[in-house]
Amino acid sequence: MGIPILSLILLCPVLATAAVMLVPAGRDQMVRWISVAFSLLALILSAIVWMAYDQTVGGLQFEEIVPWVPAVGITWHMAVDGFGVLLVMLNSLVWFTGVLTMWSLAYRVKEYFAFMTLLVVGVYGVFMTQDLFLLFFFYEIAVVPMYPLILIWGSTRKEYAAMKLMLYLLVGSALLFPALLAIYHVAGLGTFSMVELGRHTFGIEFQKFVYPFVYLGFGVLAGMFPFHGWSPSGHVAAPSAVSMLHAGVLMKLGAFGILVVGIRLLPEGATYWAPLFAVLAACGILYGAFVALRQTDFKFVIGFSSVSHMGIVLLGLNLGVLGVASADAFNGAVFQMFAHGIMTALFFSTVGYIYDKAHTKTISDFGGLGSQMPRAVTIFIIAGLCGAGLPGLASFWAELLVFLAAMKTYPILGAAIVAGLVLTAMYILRVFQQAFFGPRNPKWDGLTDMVGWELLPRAILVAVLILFGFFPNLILGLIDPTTQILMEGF
Amino acid sequence: MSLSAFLLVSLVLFSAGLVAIMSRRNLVTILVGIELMLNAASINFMAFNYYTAVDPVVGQIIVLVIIGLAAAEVAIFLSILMVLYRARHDVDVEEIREIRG
Amino acid sequence: MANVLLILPELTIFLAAILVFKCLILGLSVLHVWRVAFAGSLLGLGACLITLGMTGEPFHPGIYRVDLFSQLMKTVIAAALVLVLVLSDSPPVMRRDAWRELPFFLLLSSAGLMMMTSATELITLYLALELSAFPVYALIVLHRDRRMGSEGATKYMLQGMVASAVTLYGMSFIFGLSGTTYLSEIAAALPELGSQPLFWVGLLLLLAGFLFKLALFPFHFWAPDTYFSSPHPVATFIATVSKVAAIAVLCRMVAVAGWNEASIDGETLRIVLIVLAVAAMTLGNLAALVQKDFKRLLGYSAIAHAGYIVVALQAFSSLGHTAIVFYTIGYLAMTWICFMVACEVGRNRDTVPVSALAGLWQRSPMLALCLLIGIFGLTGLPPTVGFIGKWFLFSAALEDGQFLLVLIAALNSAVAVYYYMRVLRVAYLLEPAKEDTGILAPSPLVVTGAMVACLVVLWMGVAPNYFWEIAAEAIVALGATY
Amino acid sequence: MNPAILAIVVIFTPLVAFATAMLFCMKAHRIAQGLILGGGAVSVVGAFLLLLGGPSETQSIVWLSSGSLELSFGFMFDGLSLSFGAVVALITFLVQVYSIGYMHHDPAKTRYFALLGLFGWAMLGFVYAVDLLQALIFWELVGLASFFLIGFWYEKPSASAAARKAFLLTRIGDTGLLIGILLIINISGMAHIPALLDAETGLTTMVSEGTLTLLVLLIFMGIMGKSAQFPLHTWLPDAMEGPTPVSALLHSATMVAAGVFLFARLHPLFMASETAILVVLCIAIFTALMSATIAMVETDLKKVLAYSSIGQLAFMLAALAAGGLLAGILHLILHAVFKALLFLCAGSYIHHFETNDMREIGRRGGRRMRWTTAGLVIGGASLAGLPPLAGFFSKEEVLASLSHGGYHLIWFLALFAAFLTAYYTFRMVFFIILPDRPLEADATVHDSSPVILGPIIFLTIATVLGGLILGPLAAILLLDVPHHSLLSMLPAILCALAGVFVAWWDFGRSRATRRGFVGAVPVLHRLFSRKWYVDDVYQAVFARFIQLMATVLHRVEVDLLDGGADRLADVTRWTGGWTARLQSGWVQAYIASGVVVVALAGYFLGSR
Amino acid sequence: MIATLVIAAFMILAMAGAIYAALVPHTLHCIIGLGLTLFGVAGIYLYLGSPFVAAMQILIYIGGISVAMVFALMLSVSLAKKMKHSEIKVILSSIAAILFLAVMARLIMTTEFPLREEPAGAAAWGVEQIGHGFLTTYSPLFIGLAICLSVAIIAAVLVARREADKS
Repeated sequence: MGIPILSLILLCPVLATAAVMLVPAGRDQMVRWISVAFSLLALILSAIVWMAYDQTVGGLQFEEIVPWVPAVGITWHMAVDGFGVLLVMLNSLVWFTGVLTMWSLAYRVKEYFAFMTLLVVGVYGVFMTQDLFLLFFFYEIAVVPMYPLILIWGSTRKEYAAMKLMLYLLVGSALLFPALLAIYHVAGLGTFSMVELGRHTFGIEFQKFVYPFVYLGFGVLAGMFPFHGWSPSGHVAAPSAVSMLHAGVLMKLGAFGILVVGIRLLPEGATYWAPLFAVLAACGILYGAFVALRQTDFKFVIGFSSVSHMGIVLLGLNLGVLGVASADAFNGAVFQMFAHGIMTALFFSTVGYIYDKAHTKTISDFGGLGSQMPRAVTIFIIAGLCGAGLPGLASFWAELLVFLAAMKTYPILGAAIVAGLVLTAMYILRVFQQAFFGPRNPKWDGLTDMVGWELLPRAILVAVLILFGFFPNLILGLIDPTTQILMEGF
Repeated sequence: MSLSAFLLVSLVLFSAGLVAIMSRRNLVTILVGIELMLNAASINFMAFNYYTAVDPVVGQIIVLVIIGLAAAEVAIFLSILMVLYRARHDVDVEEIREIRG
Repeated sequence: MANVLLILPELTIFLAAILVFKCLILGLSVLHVWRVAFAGSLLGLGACLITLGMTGEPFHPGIYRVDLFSQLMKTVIAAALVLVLVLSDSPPVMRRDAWRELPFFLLLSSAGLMMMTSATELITLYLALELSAFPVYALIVLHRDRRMGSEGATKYMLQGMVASAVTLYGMSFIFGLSGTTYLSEIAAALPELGSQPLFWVGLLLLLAGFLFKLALFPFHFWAPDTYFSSPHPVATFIATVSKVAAIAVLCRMVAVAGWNEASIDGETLRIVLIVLAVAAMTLGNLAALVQKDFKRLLGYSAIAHAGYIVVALQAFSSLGHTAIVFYTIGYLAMTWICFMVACEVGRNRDTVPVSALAGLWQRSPMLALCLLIGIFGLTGLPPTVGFIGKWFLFSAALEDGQFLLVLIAALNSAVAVYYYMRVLRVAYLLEPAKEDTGILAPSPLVVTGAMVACLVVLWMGVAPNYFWEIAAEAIVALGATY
Repeated sequence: MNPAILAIVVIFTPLVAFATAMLFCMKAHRIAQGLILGGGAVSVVGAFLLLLGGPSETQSIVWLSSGSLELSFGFMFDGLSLSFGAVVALITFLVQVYSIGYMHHDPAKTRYFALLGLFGWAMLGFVYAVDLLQALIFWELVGLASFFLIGFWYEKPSASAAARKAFLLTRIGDTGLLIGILLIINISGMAHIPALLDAETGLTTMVSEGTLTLLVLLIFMGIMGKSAQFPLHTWLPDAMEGPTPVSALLHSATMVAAGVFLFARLHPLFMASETAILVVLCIAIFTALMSATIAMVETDLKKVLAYSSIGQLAFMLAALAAGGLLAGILHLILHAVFKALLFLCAGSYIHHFETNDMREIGRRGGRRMRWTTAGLVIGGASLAGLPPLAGFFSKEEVLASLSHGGYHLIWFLALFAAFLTAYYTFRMVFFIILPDRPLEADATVHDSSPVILGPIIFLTIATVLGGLILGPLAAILLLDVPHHSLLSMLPAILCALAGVFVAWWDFGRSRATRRGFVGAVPVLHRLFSRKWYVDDVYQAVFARFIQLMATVLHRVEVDLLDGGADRLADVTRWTGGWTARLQSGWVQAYIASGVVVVALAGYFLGSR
Repeated sequence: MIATLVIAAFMILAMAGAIYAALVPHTLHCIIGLGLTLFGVAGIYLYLGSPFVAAMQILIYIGGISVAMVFALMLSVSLAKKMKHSEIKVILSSIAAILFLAVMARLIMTTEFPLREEPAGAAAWGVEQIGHGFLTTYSPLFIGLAICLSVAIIAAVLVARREADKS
């Protein structure tokens, strides 16, 4: 493809940030329209990339190579394989719907959209780049704006949550920092390009030593089990669109990092450590579900459900590495990344709507909301059921593939996790029953249901969930060839 | 007299200077300590100049420069001492502990 | 004639100083004095840029070397001087009658620092060190709060003089062992000298003076107190300009030991440097967690950054030195931005507590944005030079397998996030305190200076290639001296 | 017309109707109603056309390909799916017609009809599924539809609690089914049902006896959940909270029968493992007896019918397990017909008298509603298994298959269960037609509107003529028609008549005690009326265990993980405080520490 | 023989003076101690063959610097006042100093320096050599020293003058 479409997609949020900064103070509406315009443009471009991606060939396409700091070997190497296309599309979708969700924001709008778009730049960068340094560069750009966003526009215990999130993520990237440098230096190729590094086989001992740093570094952001403390409190405190981007896309950054750096560059290390991390991920799934049962705040429930679902992604990655059923595991993990991204974005978008109207997130305050806000409730129910892994919605296929691989590799562990599905259903239904069903609560009579344009973002996300729920091969066709290539290592 | 004797003398002088700086209460006596350390260095330079230097003039020039700089140092030190005294009416090192933490 | 051209930068600065002194004597107005000084510093910057490409030995060969490395460092010093002068236009925090003396002393000290960068003979180095220190001692005293000014100056001076005495003592041993004071001859005599432990102790004592200026571990105690007690422009000067010169000299000293391909087993000195660097980082970051005063916090962060720089220094490799030169340029810009915000916010305050920054986003969005870029830079977050600078610094250390050291450094910079982000929290979240809700309108000159600095920080962060090339060439030139 | 296209039309018209109704005509009730009914009619016609078209080979396309795995989506057109598909479509349509009357004055009518459409799509999709996974998908969608329909009046807390309980319990069953299917896919690499069932290359040849039993029992776990067998049956009685047409359609005729249908579909697999058959038989017969005993003491009309459904499902499973494929399927179809009839009659009563209590209905002149009462009596008689009606034929087949299979003890217990069935059915009938207090003379009781009565009458006729379909069904299922001598039928008939007599003795007679013979043994009476304490056990054991685990892990989260991180942060800040205190402001201390460190460094440098 | 005796005397004088200056509680006595040390050092320079430097030492150090210190002392505090001399500080600082002394002494003893065959001739020590050195090879040093001294003087004057106004 002649024109550098990937850089164009990356340019959209950059230009959006610049344009938003230049808008004179007070012109909030203009800021919103700029952001929507650029996010729509990015969405269209990502759709073009999806269409133009040659699924029969698989592998890296739309490659752009520009030397950046040649002396040290950093190149602006943008390329996208099956996973990249899918996740770029996820990011565009969540960004577009995120902007629409925050349409009614009135407090310091200019700075808000500037920071949010900066976050999107980081995410696009990570999914597209094939250069180890630029991966880490964009990885941190994606993490940086979280602090001001939660700090200024957050809600419950925002300062504590913002600081905890920032410290967790940056300690994570501190673990990652020496590992990436070590990979660069030990390979000795004098270049950061992951394509060459991928071809170079590292020593077994080195891989075993460095892989945990890479896994833990990225895993913290992916909300892996013992280090997930930041994500629920981060979700609760963040404004809805930020938690959409945060849970919907940012956590996928961590998993994508593990996949691209950990598994692709250090296969033996990954195989050596996989059993331990697989068990941890499995604990994460059950742990997230159990703790979600006890939560009294909407966003906490969703936060812990994200931990639980990200556990499925990490489990998929680790099982894939073990090589017993790696095709299903990798496919399932990446599919789950996409499906969970859309689902959580839908969750937070709806809860954000309810919070904006009712100004409380504790589930027990509500009751019989179904009668006041039928549309919002229906959308929340769809998102909830998708979380519970109901067929006809995207998450079912992802979880099915991962469970398939789990059953083949560790049958007992697999059975326990599938049993975990009941727990997921339990905490989702508990939320429905306490908040939506039950007698009509006169206190909430004043609430208005979703109007036309408020319905648009949620409707898009629901449509996507149902589309890929009914036609899974649309995604699997895209990511399967890339999985085949990835599988050669195991 | 062997070279190491001179070096030892300068070392003793240097250590005495250190003790003066670290233990005295009056800032002027601390200046004395600094002067002792500078003299120790000068002895070193003269001794090496005499025993090992390729071109003996170097050491003398160095010592002269050191003496000059020491004088400059004393000048600036004492002027600041005056300001300190005018502000605090004492020149005790124990007193100047307000800036800390 | 060629010789004059070679030392044009120092000459211009000295002439400017003399001119300023004449205006001082004639009793001209503060603005006039400041304008002459500012013009002088701009001329000095121009001179540096002119002589950037030249190499040569203006005086007796071996004493004073002018090459791309020294000229690059002089340019950085001149630029920093211009930026500091931008802030020192009659600062209320200093005594009224001292306003005219501030530019004079700044010019003198910068001239001394410039001499330090190209001095390749031990005693010239010592003389330049002393020359650059005296004006700074004088400046700190001129604080409007005499008690604080005098105490701060005395303590800084005391530690400075002890450090330079120790340096002199170290020089004497190196002179004794090698018989000469010329660095080039010492480098030539290095192979046999290396076996003598006294040489390495001498070198360590020699480095003491410059590690003091850099504020590395055992000699770091002055930094927080001096940053806190000295007037804001002077603190900016100490934090930026004198640090750059210290780094330049350290690079030259370590280059004496030669890069790892030719060097003898400098292993022991490297271990000492590593220990000092780790101590500096950890101590700097931990102590900064509880700081209430913004300048004192920046002092502790300066100690931490000294640790990061020495992590690259101990690698004894050309990549390490290039990374240090690159990082110095970035570090200068970032620190200046933070101090500029401190100067503007604390214009008529003796000290700048972090709470004074409250509600900065309301009082002046431009300053708030600059603070954001500066703080992100110091923390080492991506769009800024801090990130890529740290990447190269630690990459040098990791080149020869110091994985644990880089891990400690990375974890340290993660801990540092806490106190940096608390500053942003105050600036961006809180409402301004009751008494200082006035809109802060920095002078157009300061705004342009800030814009230039922010541009440099972001440009180096995003497209570092241009700067990296210059730094690499400078290091090649540095290597050529021995 | 190609059966595949016809099948797509049959299955997806209700979905289209559901989507359009939900999205576009939430307010326009009439249009929504019309849409759904139209969808129902089309699927009925399509289903019967398919039925008449006769069995044809399966058609499927690859739906999901991940690595070596190929999952397909398509339709099976063998006798089983065609016949049951037609019955499901027919009953769904009848209930939709019935609901027009029943839900006439309910404000959320559109949502109700849309959900019925959704259910229709899911159920038909399941019936014709060719791939195990496709079956699982529609299986769970049926569960979803039942969740929404049970909890239709979500403002009633008990309704939403019942919906949640139903979904969770079926979900537990589904987990077993999902694990079973996953294992099958892993072992055989495919989920295509005909390929799995193939005698030579099917699953039975690939796997040892032990694993096959495990797989089959896991699948049976799903069946237990959906068809409300013993351990997972407690949700069905609570599901009566939903509107009565829903109970008629889902919780008696079609949805709960899905488990039995799956059993019939994978019949060869079940037959291949002895232990599995024994387990199924024991569970089935125990469920039958237990549900019958509870039904005997139940006073709520719908609850009685619910427990009787559990019992009859147990009968079908027992028949299938004993090898009587035809008996199971016949009973499945006929039971769907007369149980739907009974529920619709119950609905008609409840619609009119606004109460579920049988005695109350009887006292307030239930019998004056001519057609409903007639339907009730005939339905009851068929349920009890009295000769000329459909129930007799299918029950006879079930009992015959049990005895042919050689399970004489199970056969005997089944006979006793049949006796109890007859007893509680006619207890219900006598409660309604022979109330203890004479009716008020002027009670203005008139029968329901024709739109409600129409389906009742149709089903009554179907119940009467039900027995005739034995021949054609056997033909379509490619099985031979079994001939039973009159002698072998005798014990079943006697038990049924005995049941009726004892019921008349306890409840029909003017001097009847109306407490049932079980009343004599208070311990048993309390056991049955407390539903064998199963619910309480679940609540005490499982629910409390889950809550306990949740609380423990919540504490772990708050104190250990989260708290741990905060402790770590405090410790760092505390050490920071102390390091700051190092900066004592005392110049001499600074210089001293500088000297000491340099001295130590010097010593270290000197010693190497 | 006499020469070694004389140099030994000067060395002892220097060391004794230094230690006396470091430890004596009275401030004025400390400066006197410094004076003695400076005199001793001048003697050592003489022995080490450079009379000019010895003269300069006596002239500048004893004449200039010590006298300046006495003036500073008179200006700042009454001569007689004896500062309380805390024992702990002396002990601690002497421990640190002795530690440093021991380390350096061990190093000095163990290294053998590249000694020249025979000390340079008297001619090499004349004043014109120093002058020649200053003006040719070490010219930047000479210029630098001049600048440094002038800066110090200017700074001292500007800092220490009476404030014009009470701002």
